Amino acid sequence: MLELSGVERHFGGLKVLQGVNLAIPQGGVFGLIGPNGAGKTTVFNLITGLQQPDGGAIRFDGRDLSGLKPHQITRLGLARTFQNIRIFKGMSLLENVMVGQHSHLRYGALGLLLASAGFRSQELRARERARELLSWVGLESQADEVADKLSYGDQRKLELARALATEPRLLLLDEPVAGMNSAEKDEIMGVIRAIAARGFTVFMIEHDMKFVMGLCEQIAVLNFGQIIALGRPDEIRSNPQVIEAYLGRDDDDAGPAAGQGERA
Amino acid sequence: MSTPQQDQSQLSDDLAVAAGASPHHEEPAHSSQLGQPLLQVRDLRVAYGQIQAVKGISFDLPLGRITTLVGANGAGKSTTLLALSGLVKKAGGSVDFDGQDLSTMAPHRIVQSGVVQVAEGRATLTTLTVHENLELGAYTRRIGKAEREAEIERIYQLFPRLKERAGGLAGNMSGGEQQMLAIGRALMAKPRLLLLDEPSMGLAPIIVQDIFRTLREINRSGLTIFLVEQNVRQALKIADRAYVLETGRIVLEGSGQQLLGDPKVQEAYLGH
Amino acid sequence: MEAFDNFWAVYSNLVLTLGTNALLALSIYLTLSCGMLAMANAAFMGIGAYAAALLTMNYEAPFALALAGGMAAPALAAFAIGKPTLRLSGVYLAMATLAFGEVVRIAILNTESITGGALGLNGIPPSTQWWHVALVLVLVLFGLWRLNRSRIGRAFEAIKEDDTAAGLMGIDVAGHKLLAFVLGAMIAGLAGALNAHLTFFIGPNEYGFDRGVEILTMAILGGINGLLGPVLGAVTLTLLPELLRSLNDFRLVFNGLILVLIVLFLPQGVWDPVRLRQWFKRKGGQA
Amino acid sequence: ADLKIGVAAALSGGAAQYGAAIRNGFQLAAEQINAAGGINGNKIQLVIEDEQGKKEEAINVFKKLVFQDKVLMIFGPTLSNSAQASNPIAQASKTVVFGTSNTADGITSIGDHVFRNSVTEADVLPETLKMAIKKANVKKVAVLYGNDDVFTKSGYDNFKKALADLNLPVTSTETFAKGDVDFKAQLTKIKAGNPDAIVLSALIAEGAPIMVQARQLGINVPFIGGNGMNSVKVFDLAKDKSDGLYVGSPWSIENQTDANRKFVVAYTAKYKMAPDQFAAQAYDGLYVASQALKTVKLSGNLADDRKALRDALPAVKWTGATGAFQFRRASDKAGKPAGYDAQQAAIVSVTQAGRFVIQK
Amino acid sequence: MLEQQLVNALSLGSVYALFALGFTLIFGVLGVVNLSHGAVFMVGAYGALQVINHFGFPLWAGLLFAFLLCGLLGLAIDFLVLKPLRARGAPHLIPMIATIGVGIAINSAMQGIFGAENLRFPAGTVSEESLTLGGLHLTALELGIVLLSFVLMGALMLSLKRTQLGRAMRAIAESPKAAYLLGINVEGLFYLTSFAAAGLGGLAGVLIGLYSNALFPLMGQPMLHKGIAVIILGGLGDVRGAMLGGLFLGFAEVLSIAYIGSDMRDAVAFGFLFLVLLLRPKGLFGSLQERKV
Ligand SMILES: Nc1ncnc2c1ncn2[C@@H]1O[C@H](COP(=O)(O)OP(=O)(O)OP(=O)(O)O)[C@@H](O)[C@H]1O
Ligand SMILES: Nc1ncnc2c1ncn2[C@@H]1O[C@H](COP(=O)(O)OP(=O)(O)OP(=O)(O)O)[C@@H](O)[C@H]1O
Ligand SMILES: [Mg+2]
Ligand SMILES: [Mg+2]
Repeated sequence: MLELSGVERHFGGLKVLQGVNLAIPQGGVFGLIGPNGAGKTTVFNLITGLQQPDGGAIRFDGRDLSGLKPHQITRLGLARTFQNIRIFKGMSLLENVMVGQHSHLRYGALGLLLASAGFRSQELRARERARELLSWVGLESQADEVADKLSYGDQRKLELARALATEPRLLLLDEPVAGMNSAEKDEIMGVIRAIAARGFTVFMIEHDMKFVMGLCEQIAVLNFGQIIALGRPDEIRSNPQVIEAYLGRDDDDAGPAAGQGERA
Repeated sequence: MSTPQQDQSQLSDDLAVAAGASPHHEEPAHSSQLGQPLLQVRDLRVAYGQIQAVKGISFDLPLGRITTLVGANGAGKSTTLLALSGLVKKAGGSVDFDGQDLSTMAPHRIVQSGVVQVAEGRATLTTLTVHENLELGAYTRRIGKAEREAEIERIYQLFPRLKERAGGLAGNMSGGEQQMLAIGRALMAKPRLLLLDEPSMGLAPIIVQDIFRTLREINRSGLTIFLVEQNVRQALKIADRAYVLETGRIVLEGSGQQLLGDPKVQEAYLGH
Repeated sequence: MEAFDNFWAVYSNLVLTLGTNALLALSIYLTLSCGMLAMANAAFMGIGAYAAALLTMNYEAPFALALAGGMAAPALAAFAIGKPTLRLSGVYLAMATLAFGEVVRIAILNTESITGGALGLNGIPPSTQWWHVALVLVLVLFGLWRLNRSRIGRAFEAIKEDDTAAGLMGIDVAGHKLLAFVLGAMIAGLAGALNAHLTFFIGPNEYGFDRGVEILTMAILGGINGLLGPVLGAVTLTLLPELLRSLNDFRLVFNGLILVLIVLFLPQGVWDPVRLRQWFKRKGGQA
Repeated sequence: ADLKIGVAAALSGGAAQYGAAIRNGFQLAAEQINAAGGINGNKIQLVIEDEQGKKEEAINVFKKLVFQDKVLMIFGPTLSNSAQASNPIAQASKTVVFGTSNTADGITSIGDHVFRNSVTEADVLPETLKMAIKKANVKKVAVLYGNDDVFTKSGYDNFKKALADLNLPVTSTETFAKGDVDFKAQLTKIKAGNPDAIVLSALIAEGAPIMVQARQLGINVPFIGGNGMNSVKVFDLAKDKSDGLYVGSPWSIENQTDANRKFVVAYTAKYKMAPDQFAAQAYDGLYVASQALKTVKLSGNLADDRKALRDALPAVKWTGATGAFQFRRASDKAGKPAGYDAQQAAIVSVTQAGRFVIQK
Repeated sequence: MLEQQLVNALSLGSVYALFALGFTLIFGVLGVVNLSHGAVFMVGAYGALQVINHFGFPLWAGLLFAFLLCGLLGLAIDFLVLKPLRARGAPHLIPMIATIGVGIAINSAMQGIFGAENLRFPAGTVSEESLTLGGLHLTALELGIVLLSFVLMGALMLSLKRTQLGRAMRAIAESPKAAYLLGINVEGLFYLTSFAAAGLGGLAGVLIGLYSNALFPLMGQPMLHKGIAVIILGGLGDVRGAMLGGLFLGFAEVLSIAYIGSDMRDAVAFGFLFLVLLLRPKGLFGSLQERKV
């Protein structure tokens, strides 16, 4: 459903992405891994319209995304979370999620001013939906708290709920479990599985191998701005190039992928 | 271009030197005995307004050892570290560092006395270049430019990725690159006690391995380390001593190996 | 009743100034609530005042029409400069909008045949009645209150917190910023139009830098966490010099110091619901 | 009983230096009048309020004076802009408002309760120009004025008209803004036109530096100044660069009439500084009003007393610090009779070695 | 005439730059648009005037006195107003509003004490005769202002760019928390900055007061307006930018007087500022930086 062909991106003289080709099929969970600074987040930035590619094309459901503003892309059914958490800290959890529903609320200026029936029912439905999404990630009990007070891990969950609120068909997650412990990772893994099961397609960046391998049907590996490998988790795990550049040979007991994959 | 996948032992040596574990490293004044407490925390309490984040914890950091503090999100780990560095107000308790009382000291004095922290979220200076960040790492040390540059060169050998981007603004670095920078910068201060808040967060597996390996190396050459981690398995593996923090209280303590084997820990933090 | 008549005779103008100042504070509140430090409100007020006054004086327009003109003219100006300007952020936006204000002021100074230049416009009929101001204030407050409780209010707040993230929530960031800017300009223009018909005279220097800063100060001082803040800020800042009248030569010294003290000791501004609630709780607890 | 007279003056803000001088003038006059037994045995009680030089404040102050303090009449406000806004209040409440410093056109067309003894520049500037032409052989001039201030701008308008009437060519017209510190760019441009004199409509804070900087650029032609330049401050501020400034005004510190000498001496003794034109006009203003008050029989009914004062005022003739004075009826926009302007002869003087020298 | 106008522009630009240096410094490090800087500037002029008038100080001593007096005033403002606001982490608009209050209080207090009249330095404090070089007129004072502003800029720039102290100041400007973690005495440097910036403001007050020859309580306000434009043009907090911004504004004003008409001067200057900001949103010399996502 999402297709990158020959995507280039430079920062000054630095070629961050060089001819990246990638196709994310509908349904399931797709992973993107690679060393720090390989350009993974940049891929997300290009897809969501925060940055423009210097070459190549990005298509979503066959539609060229070039020149579209972030909000237009979001309205096409794409949503994301951020590597450095970017929730709306001054707003309550519920409001955070309701912001995500912005483009799905349709009432005119008049309806708004007069608090028409349509206005009220839509607002009510949005509120209920927001509570439901918060409960998916296990934050419903804190719905009216200010988001700033959440711990790091909970902020990530909130970001996830907020992204879901835009009703995306494709969800981009940039390191969704960074800073979480394994119990929480398991929880999030469950949430993402549930999301995927509901028919959302998930495209995810993550350094935690246990997490990635456990969730993804397919994984692409980016190194120095180029895709160096693409395949099922077990293929990736044993790819010597990937081990060399990314996974490393863990001399600890648990073997390469699982051992150091506790977190990252 | 070089990848971090270089000669590991070479790297660790460099790191050890960079961390100030070399022979010319100053010896601590009082607790010169390995294993004697370098830092003693008693009944530390911190509150944010009404919320009690740390509710009276006590622990020791033995000289030359790695001590780790693990716990769930929001348990109060980062708060504890910030309190040690004097960045959040303590509601009570005492912190004794090698005979000095840190609990009333200004943050910059704490750093000057040798307690250096790599904070959560990295706190890199985004508007300064990578190189300038490293230069500032040595702020508390009155050393000449030549010496400083030599030490920065060692950090670069440790993280070649940083050398490639030396003149770039730190804010433009990828998440992982910033993490490397933060650690490198802390080492530039030649700490006597290094506080690390989730140093492996956001790093590629291969770098994580490097970091844990090098932490162990620096430690072997004499640096005392206090490590806060959610990567519990790794942390416990390298730790001499470990504490488990839950909602602001220490609920378990023991050696790293003991806790690794503890069923409660396994259940709560190590997963399957 | 006579006491009231007397009071009204002396203070009617002050009370009405309170009203128009409250409108101005609300106009900048609107852009602040969308995360923009836009300081063109003084200029928009001026454009509104001149447009309305010229309509009344040269075309003998009915008052309602003059007010409408006083809203439309600044709205158009805001729309025209909004698109390029609102890409700026923080102090840079403040500065660009201040610079726009200066350009407007100088344009008024140099179009003497229409605006009277530095001499201003004299003899504007005093058509503004107390209930005009009251009605307008109530309507604006109501409109903003409704806005705040809708998706648009949430979008403004989200943009204020983090406009990149807001854009990725499907919010048309540029569009909403422009909306806030234009609405703010309309309210400021309305305040200008009402004010012009209250004081017989308007001149270009009333709408300069100092007025811009004063408007901002009213809003911040009152607190921008809700609608009552800017209104209270306007009240405070308008009444303070009157209350300090007896201090004569040194009254502005106290005026300044009180400003500092409010900022120091009322972190959220004069209107701070959280603090008030705590305060009442404590009181209640004692009782 | 005391006679309550309101004074609205700008005692703080940018116009405070005029407001302060005006207040001094009134206080001096009130003191003298009261010391001499008051008016028909009644003492004058001044109610002085600060209007900050802002129109809203002026309105507030006027309302307070009219309705709360219940004064017989009001002096002020300091600036013409404020007067445009506040004088209608007095007019509507049938209270005399008497300006001593408002020179802009149209103030007295507000209504028949509006008086002023400040001579408008329309009357004075042609005299100043003629004298300068005569004495300094001026054939063409450059013009420099502050274009963002009512006072200097209306001064310029009057200069412009007078220059046109006199058929005097203008080499260039330049402007500056309040608060500028550097005028060399304008002066350099003026210098290039080689004028015989520079017509200057400025307040002293900018006017004095302009004279200094002109001399520094090697421009040594005379200056012809408006009302704002008529102050001994110019010697203080421009020091040895102050020579060659022509100013015209009914009042000059060097005017050696008895009334003026008495005023200058008393003022200097009381305030430890030399008076300026603003002080002199305020001083005379209160004397003019007191002449009218002497003829009024106070009834105790405020409205009646105010009306009586209003009716008595136009007939007053008085010779004070500013010389012989009487009122002249002004008309409103429609040409119907309105308030009262001042009718006075102007004295033109030129600065020489730190003094104003009256030109004949 | 063009040559003379260029000289005029240089000296006007230096006047603006001189004022803007302290102003931009305090923004650069404390992140505060200090709207009391105009008042501090005025206090410097009045302070020097007092000691020169009453104690017969020579000019250099007057300058030194103004520097110290204003430095202490800056410290007091920092200690009493800015520090408590920092301690509670108030967003940057709040200290700006507080400094408006401080400015009003200082301006009105000075007016209450010294009156609203125009004052000036005694004749002969500096020579007012101009040096004539090949038909160009320039006073010693102007020359001094031009040189001093360049020297001060150079010194500030060197110390900010090349030294640990300068790097530390930039670190603080970005994140006091990160600076603390590096062992930087953040509060100490805040004080130092407030002292130095206000001291520079005082120096500027004396020199510009000498230049215009008219001191009055509100003399700082018009300067403040221009100063804001200057530091924005140059890129906020950037010392070199303040200098270049000052010169840019000086040249824009003088050349528009010379070739467009003096009544369009401010329109041209501010129109330019408006345009510059649209084309370069961080000022002429501010570094454009993309935000990391
Ligand atoms: N705005 C920018 N200006 C200059 N260089 C940039 C910019 N943004 C990113 N880069 C560089 O591009 C490279 C790729 O960055 P990116 O954030 O995409 O990496 P990443 O793969 O997400 O890494 P990580 O896993 O550490 O998050 C990095 O070297 C980074 O320094
Ligand atoms: N600035 C703050 N204001 C209010 N509460 C805070 C603040 N910072 C942290 N907290 C609260 O204090 C508690 C402890 O937070 P802390 O950041 O120390 O946890 P942590 O153990 O480091 O968690 P994590 O693993 O997510 O980093 C949490 O409940 C958090 O919500
Ligand atoms: Mg990334
Ligand atoms: Mg933490």
